[in-house]
Amino acid sequence: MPPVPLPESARKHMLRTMMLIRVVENQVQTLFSENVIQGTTHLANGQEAVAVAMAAHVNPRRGDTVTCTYRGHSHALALGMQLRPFFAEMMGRTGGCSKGKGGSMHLTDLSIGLIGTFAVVGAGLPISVGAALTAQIKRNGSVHLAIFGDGSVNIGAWHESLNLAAVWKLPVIFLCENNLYGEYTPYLRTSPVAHVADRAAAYGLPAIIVDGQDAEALHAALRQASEHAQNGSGPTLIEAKTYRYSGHSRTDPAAYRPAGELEQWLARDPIQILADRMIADRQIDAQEIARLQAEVEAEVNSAIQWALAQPFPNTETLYEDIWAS
Amino acid sequence: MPPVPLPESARKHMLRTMMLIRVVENQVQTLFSENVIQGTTHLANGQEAVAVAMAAHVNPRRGDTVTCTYRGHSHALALGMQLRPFFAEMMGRTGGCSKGKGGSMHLTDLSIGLIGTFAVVGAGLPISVGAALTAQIKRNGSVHLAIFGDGSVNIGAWHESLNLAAVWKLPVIFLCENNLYGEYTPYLRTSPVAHVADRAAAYGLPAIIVDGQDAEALHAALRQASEHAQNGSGPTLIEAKTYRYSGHSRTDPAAYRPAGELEQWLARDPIQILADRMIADRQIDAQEIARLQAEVEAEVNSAIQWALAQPFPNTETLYEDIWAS
Amino acid sequence: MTVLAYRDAVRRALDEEMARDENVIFFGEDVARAGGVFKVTPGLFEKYGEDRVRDTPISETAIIGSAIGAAITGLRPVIEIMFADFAAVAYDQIVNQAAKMRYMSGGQISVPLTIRMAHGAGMSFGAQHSQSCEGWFMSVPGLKVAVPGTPADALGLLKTAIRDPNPVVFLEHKALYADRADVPDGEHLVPFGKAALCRSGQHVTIVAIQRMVQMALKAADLLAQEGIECEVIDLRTLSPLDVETVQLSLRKTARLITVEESPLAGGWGGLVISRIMDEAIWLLDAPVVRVTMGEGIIPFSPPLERALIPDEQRIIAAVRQLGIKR
Amino acid sequence: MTVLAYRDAVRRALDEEMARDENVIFFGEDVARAGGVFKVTPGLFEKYGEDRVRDTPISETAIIGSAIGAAITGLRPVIEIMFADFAAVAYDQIVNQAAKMRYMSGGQISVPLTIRMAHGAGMSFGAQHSQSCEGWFMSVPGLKVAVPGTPADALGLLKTAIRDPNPVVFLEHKALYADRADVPDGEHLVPFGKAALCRSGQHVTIVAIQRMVQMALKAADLLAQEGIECEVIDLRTLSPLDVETVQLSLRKTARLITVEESPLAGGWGGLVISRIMDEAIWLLDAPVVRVTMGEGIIPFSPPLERALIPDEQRIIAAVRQLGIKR
Ligand SMILES: Cc1ncc(C[n+]2csc(CCOP(=O)(O)OP(=O)(O)O)c2C)c(N)n1
Ligand SMILES: Cc1ncc(C[n+]2csc(CCOP(=O)(O)OP(=O)(O)O)c2C)c(N)n1
Ligand SMILES: [Mg+2]
Ligand SMILES: [Mg+2]
Repeated sequence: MPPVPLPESARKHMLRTMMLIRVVENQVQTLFSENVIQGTTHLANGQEAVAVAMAAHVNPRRGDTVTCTYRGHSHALALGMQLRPFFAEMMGRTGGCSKGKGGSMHLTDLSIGLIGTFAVVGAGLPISVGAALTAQIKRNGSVHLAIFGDGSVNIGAWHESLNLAAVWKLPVIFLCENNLYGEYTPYLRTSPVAHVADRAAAYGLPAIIVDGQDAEALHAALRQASEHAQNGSGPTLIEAKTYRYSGHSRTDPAAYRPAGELEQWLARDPIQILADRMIADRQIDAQEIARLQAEVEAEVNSAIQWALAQPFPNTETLYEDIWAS
Repeated sequence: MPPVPLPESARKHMLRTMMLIRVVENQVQTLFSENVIQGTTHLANGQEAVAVAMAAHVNPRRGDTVTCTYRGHSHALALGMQLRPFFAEMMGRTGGCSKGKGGSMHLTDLSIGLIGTFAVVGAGLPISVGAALTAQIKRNGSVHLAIFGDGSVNIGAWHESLNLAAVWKLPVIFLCENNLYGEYTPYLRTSPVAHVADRAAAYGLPAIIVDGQDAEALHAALRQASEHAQNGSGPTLIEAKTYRYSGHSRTDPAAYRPAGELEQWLARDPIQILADRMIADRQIDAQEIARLQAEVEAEVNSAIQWALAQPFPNTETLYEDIWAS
Repeated sequence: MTVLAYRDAVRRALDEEMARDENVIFFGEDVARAGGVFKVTPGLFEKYGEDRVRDTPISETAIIGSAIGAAITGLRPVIEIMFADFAAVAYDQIVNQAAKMRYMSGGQISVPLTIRMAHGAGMSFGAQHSQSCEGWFMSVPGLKVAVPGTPADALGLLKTAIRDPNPVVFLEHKALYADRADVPDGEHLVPFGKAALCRSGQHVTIVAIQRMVQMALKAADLLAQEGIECEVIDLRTLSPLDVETVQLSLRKTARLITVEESPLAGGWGGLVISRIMDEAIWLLDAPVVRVTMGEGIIPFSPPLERALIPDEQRIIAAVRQLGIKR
Repeated sequence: MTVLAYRDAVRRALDEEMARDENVIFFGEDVARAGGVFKVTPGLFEKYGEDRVRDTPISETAIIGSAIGAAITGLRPVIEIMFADFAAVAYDQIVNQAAKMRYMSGGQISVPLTIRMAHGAGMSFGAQHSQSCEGWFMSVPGLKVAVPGTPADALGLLKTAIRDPNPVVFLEHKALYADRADVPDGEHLVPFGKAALCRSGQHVTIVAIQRMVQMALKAADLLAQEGIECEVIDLRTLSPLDVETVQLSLRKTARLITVEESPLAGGWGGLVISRIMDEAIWLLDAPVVRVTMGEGIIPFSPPLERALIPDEQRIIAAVRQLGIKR
């Protein structure tokens, strides 16, 4: 799917959001190494384009929803999660989007349509299928996104979800971030077919393979899938070819990557690709980019400072939020 | 896949075994209605050709194994399970192949390669994949069969099994008995694709669609799959189009079937098809068929009488066979 | 009062709640057009249509997961897992997702979901279609677990389950489907966490659920002939668990027997004992006896199965062990 | 004696058994070339080759199921499920298939399978990566469950597990991987069903496993300063369960505390109490106290997680509850 040029304002929003995500992920890494963020984290730097293109198609007021994976900071931020609750959650502090009970792997913000970032591989997919079932029954025109990695394709939940959504023709988009690895294992060692998209035919579904570093190509692919869903034609499987610059999680040095691979991908950086296009179209210049960069850095730093000032949750909250009443 | 004529002796063995299975299934139905067999049963009458063609490719001395479903009487008998332990097991009596602990849904006879008839949909598939893993590691040239229904294709275990077997190129054959229904629900209501075989490409696997009422066509398909497995090329997905004459289980009257459907299939009876071919080739005549029929009926009746004479297991055996030592 | 079969009480609950609230939907394998393998739900498809009553592929993970997603986004799904044993293929969606999503989201998410499942032994269905699976679920905070033993409770508890804003595992005992008994006319809701006193007696408290309540009542009848009076309690829900009713009874009887249709290590008796421990240690005149299948696996063979699952004779034997003096 | 980290003790067990028996194979997600996410198994792939040490797709059902199939046909597979919580996506293969196949086949089938899983809390991994899952498995007849708490036990129990002809769920506590302690040189096998007496004392018996043993020992140290002597027992395996050692201890102390890293309803304490009941009822001077997380779900927030999981302070508080007179 080739890129379709978007209006300047949309481009600028996407560019800025990608820059923001990049800054956040770098800060998360730092905070993790300083033990300010504990547990584990999975960074999405390199994959920012998928998140911003996706978010452009999500309208929570219409009822749209998203599920994604533990590698979900990018999606949460692109959807509009505020930086303060984001960082407070990462640190397990009061003011976190989930009151510190979720952490990096479990971000939820229903106000932006984010049902959750799922830590069990494949677990989010059937839940998105169910959200799409609500849409079909309520006829509210909403569209639902299930985002997952290339490695997740091999889990039973993936198969059952695509099948059920196809049989019921539900308004859901299955969006794969194929970043070539599931943890430390390359995609082709666990898949018998070259592309995740090769599996769509098993469910009679249309598939789109798209450059995951090109926000405008992604945007076009998602538009097509979104229209397909909305006109009652059911799901689409989109495979975005992308790359994570960091290791799988925490301190993984990604020693399993062949020499030169990272550099190849860095040469196709999603922020750079969109920025270059905007520069060519005279919509932005180096100065403005520097200004934006400074702006997002300041925003991020201020949010981190805010989060650091939040107390840890009172232990009286320990048994709250288990039961609804 | 077209039928390939087999030698007379092979044909005769298949014909006789199909007749035996038919007689057994009818008797099981009777015994069930008389409460001699309790619990539940799933008959395979109409599907006999799949069982006999399959069994022709299984050599337990080489280490070949089979897993199938609760609709497994046909497979057990085709593989050579003796009638006495078969009926005793159906009745939950001493002398049953599994000492009465398994019953109709759980037949096992390792001496004939039958690991089990699995009552949880899809559960047998990964187990066959594991048997094929042993074959690959021990390099013993054995081939392993996983048999399942059209409805089972939608369960996660199915997907994971085909995928793993494809990635590891294991010597396993995935054999689908597509009898048009999963319980009371027609295949197309739960599948987005016309054929189960349409799903093989998702795993880069070869697929064969074959007439499930024609034992010789099935035999040819299985030979091809078996050779494919043995030369290290990995799994094949075979879809046998077949039909169960009875309802799903027990007392199901199969009211969900469109009028005339059963009759259409009865007109393509697998026993008749092979018998007709043998008659045309002057390998058998009506008299010999009648003799065979009488012979298998006598065998079956005698086995039933034997089984009826077996005592129920002593309750002292209740806690035996849980732990190996 | 109307006499209703247990299966029909389940259907009535579903019917009433679907009529009351258009957000209630129902799906599962063969439940719509065919009315379910246990014939619990005929007529609902015809009455409420294809949008709200659906047949699904054989995909327990997708069934449960999609019901969670529908619940989060505003519907009140009821789903059927044909045999509770099959929940094992989708255990993650129940115990890791449905049960924990509210907590992990800091209270943002509600999962008003009812998962109906048939469980229990006594039908010669063998090891994988006969288990009593309450232990798989009651051990998980975030799930409620209802275990109706009578048609009236099936009706009243299922209606309560459907209205509950939390995920409820609703375990129907398959050997009770044909049981017929009085059911109140009109709206009938049974609250969660309230055990039922099925029989009063002063010598021993017998706590049970579902089919084991019937066994306990049979045993009580027989023991009454020799002057031993059993108090029989039906817990009705296991999460929440009504400890108070058990404790109250123990203050009178000072002796406790639990009757469970599951392995010793998997049953709810260990939890009951743990919860009453503080007081019981001073109250009890005899060790608590748990009548269970021990370390058994359910055999197909009908006489073997009968020998494994507790019955009135084994309960009577347990009572005799207590050395009750009349 | 050699000082070894818990993770290295696990690897040594695997290495020794793979060297001893060519039928032992090992596979799981990222375990071969990368040596596992907890870095337990580096070097095995290089030593034993691609046939016997394999990376798999993310397919827990296929991993466990294929291991069962391999076990039935003559191999002795050891597999890794990265986090025990994920076993929930493949629970059927463990509890319905592996555990029951021998019984359902009337003893024809053996499943000599070892399922290694990392479980337990304390690493801020949140609700779905921190559970103590022993209850999911020990409740199921047909499965053995080992819960090593020290490097020596990790070595000795894993070797025993691999040689056992039955399916064994081998739960490694992820917070112990870096713990270092003495491990015997040479062949070291620890039998199943034999608890370890970690500390002797006459005032109270504290039964625990894994990280909770460490907490119990810390509590015992502190209490000893005020003259309260705790007997600390590490169960080491939950199925089989060494009831005798607990009972023997109770005859001395007459007081019992269990320390469990799981919800009250999901822990092993209820089973321990049930099994000792007959004798204990006459022995005990105080109610059994189960120190658990109650009805909690494990939060991410590190201080909240620490507050939920039992520690020495909560154990000390439980001991004080017993009213021990020195
Ligand atoms: C059911 C399950 N199995 C295993 C894991 C451990 N795990 C976490 S992430 C991951 C790799 C996923 O790879 P992919 O889907 O490609 O996503 P990516 O991390 O590359 O974004 C694995 C195996 C898990 N979380 N859930
Ligand atoms: C996991 C699971 N879900 C549901 C069932 C109940 N069930 C038994 S047979 C069956 C239909 C299977 O259909 P198919 O695979 O086509 O096999 P057939 O019976 O037609 O031979 C179902 C749903 C089951 N046994 N296991
Ligand atoms: Mg990936
Ligand atoms: Mg079928």
